[in-house]
Amino acid sequence: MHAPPVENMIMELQERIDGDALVATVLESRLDASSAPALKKRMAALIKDGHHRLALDLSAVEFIDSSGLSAMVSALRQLQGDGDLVLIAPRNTVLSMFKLTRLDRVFRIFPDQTQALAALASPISQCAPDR
Amino acid sequence: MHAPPVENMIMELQERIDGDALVATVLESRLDASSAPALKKRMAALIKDGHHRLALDLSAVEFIDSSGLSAMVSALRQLQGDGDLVLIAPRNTVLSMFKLTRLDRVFRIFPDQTQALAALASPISQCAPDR
Amino acid sequence: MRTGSISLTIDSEFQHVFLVGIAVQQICSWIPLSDQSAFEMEMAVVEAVNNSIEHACHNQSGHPITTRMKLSEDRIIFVISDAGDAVIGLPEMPALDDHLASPPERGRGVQIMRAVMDEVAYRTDGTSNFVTMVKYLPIVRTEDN
Amino acid sequence: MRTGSISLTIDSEFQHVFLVGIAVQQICSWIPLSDQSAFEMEMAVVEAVNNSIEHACHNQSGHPITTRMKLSEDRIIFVISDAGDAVIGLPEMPALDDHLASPPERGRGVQIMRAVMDEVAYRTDGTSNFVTMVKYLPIVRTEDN
Ligand SMILES: Nc1ncnc2c1ncn2[C@@H]1O[C@H](COP(=O)(O)OP(=O)(O)O)[C@@H](O)[C@H]1O
Ligand SMILES: Nc1ncnc2c1ncn2[C@@H]1O[C@H](COP(=O)(O)OP(=O)(O)O)[C@@H](O)[C@H]1O
Repeated sequence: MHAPPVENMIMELQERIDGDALVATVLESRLDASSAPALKKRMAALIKDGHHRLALDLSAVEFIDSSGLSAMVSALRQLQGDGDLVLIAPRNTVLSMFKLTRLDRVFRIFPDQTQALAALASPISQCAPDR
Repeated sequence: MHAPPVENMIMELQERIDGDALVATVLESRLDASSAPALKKRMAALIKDGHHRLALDLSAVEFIDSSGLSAMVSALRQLQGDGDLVLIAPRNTVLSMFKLTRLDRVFRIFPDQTQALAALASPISQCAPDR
Repeated sequence: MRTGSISLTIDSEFQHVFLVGIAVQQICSWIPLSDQSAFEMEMAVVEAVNNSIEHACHNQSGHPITTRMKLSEDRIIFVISDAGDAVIGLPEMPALDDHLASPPERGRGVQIMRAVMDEVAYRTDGTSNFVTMVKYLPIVRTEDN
Repeated sequence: MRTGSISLTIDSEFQHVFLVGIAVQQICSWIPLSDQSAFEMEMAVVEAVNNSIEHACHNQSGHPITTRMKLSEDRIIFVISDAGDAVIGLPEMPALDDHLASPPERGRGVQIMRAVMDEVAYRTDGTSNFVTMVKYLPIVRTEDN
């Protein structure tokens, strides 16, 4: 069900199943045009494999560009409302780019994995939580 | 007796008289080929004006190159053994360049202004303290 | 503060862009700009360089992309240049709140550049294309003696 | 680790050299090198660039000095180039303990370069002169799965 480990190495993503949900931690410090395509591809494979409740831990990400943002939007679009992709613990600088592009209104963003998993476990609502 | 203040501004040196000694604190974070000539010139003027017991506080210096080292050697040479120039609180990286060039055996280096002033107050010996 | 200029040149491949980003970010931090502002400068420059690679050089390697960075007392000027295909101009700032229901996958680069910079302009001289971005600095007066 | 190349070009004036230094230091820190090693790389590059300005360009502005930096898995290669006057070679490592009684004012730049780098070489092709400095990196193996 999982893609070969080499995929993971290229983008340095750590994956963990928790009940219904999959938590993926980005270990790469830069989500940019050279690393984002691998993230996008991996997320697409995971969703295709039936993982529809996803949490992406961004705590290690120091830099993101629009192709990094784009990889996440791509995954969300692929879900077509059937499931959710939530984000965990972006740094303030990274979070500021979600705000600037209004993507903070598109993604639900949580301070830690526990809260993200709780939100994914409850029936998915279309409205974002207070931020 | 002092050079015009504009000199100080260019190289960002803060000067303070303490008894017989003059403590000059380098406020510039880089002692390199673009800032060292001003330091060298100012030290030369101070020595010419009769300041022969000098302490240079390097605690704010983050980067030094060989022209920075050269400015200090120049001052020491100008003293010709009549007086001393001691150094205060270089960072580890900066200190490592004194060691690499063996200038740690040429200059007496102290962790703080108090110890530097005490050393300058006592009769000047030719041997460096234990480091 | 110190003034000066530097040009950062990479080949037109995404793998090199992080080196420009890191250099820009650290030079901005040194000025000093805040972490947030230095991050924003890095973002804008990385977006502009990515666009040169993608839209002017069509993801073909072998073309130099230069980021010229000029620090003066009151501003930082970045000029990103390539010798690739020219366009008439960059898109204007989009209406940010459109598409919240179905966000587009792309098209956020120029938006970020325009949001974090004080000026963004595009021009071409027939040979090279230039994206000029300017960030104004707060003027810090040193105490009068 | 990421690999890549960047060229850092300044005009032949001391006022711009700090921009090269800051960029080199931060890229080295990012690799990551230790603070001490990143400082040493910055020192060596700054010394080499200063020497190009002073000895090859005779302190005349208007000549580009380029520092090419190439990161690969096992080394960093720095090539500092100028189109100024050539010499036959750089001085060898001096005997460090000479002159302690009466230390010379100058002549520590090449000594620092040779001390902190694993390789230092000088060559000229008649048009440009190149100082190549190489730092070996400890090879970090990622865990085998
Ligand atoms: N340097 C450039 N050269 C040519 N076209 C550009 C350049 N920068 C931007 N563009 C044009 O502007 C559009 C918007 O760019 P951007 O906001 O970065 O989004 P994206 O690159 O995702 O399309 C691009 O699709 C392209 O048509
Ligand atoms: N890039 C260069 N081009 C020409 N000569 C050089 C270059 N680098 C060094 N040299 C020569 O090597 C000598 C030693 O250089 P260095 O150790 O940096 O000390 P300094 O620059 O203080 O003399 C210089 O005086 C110069 O003659």
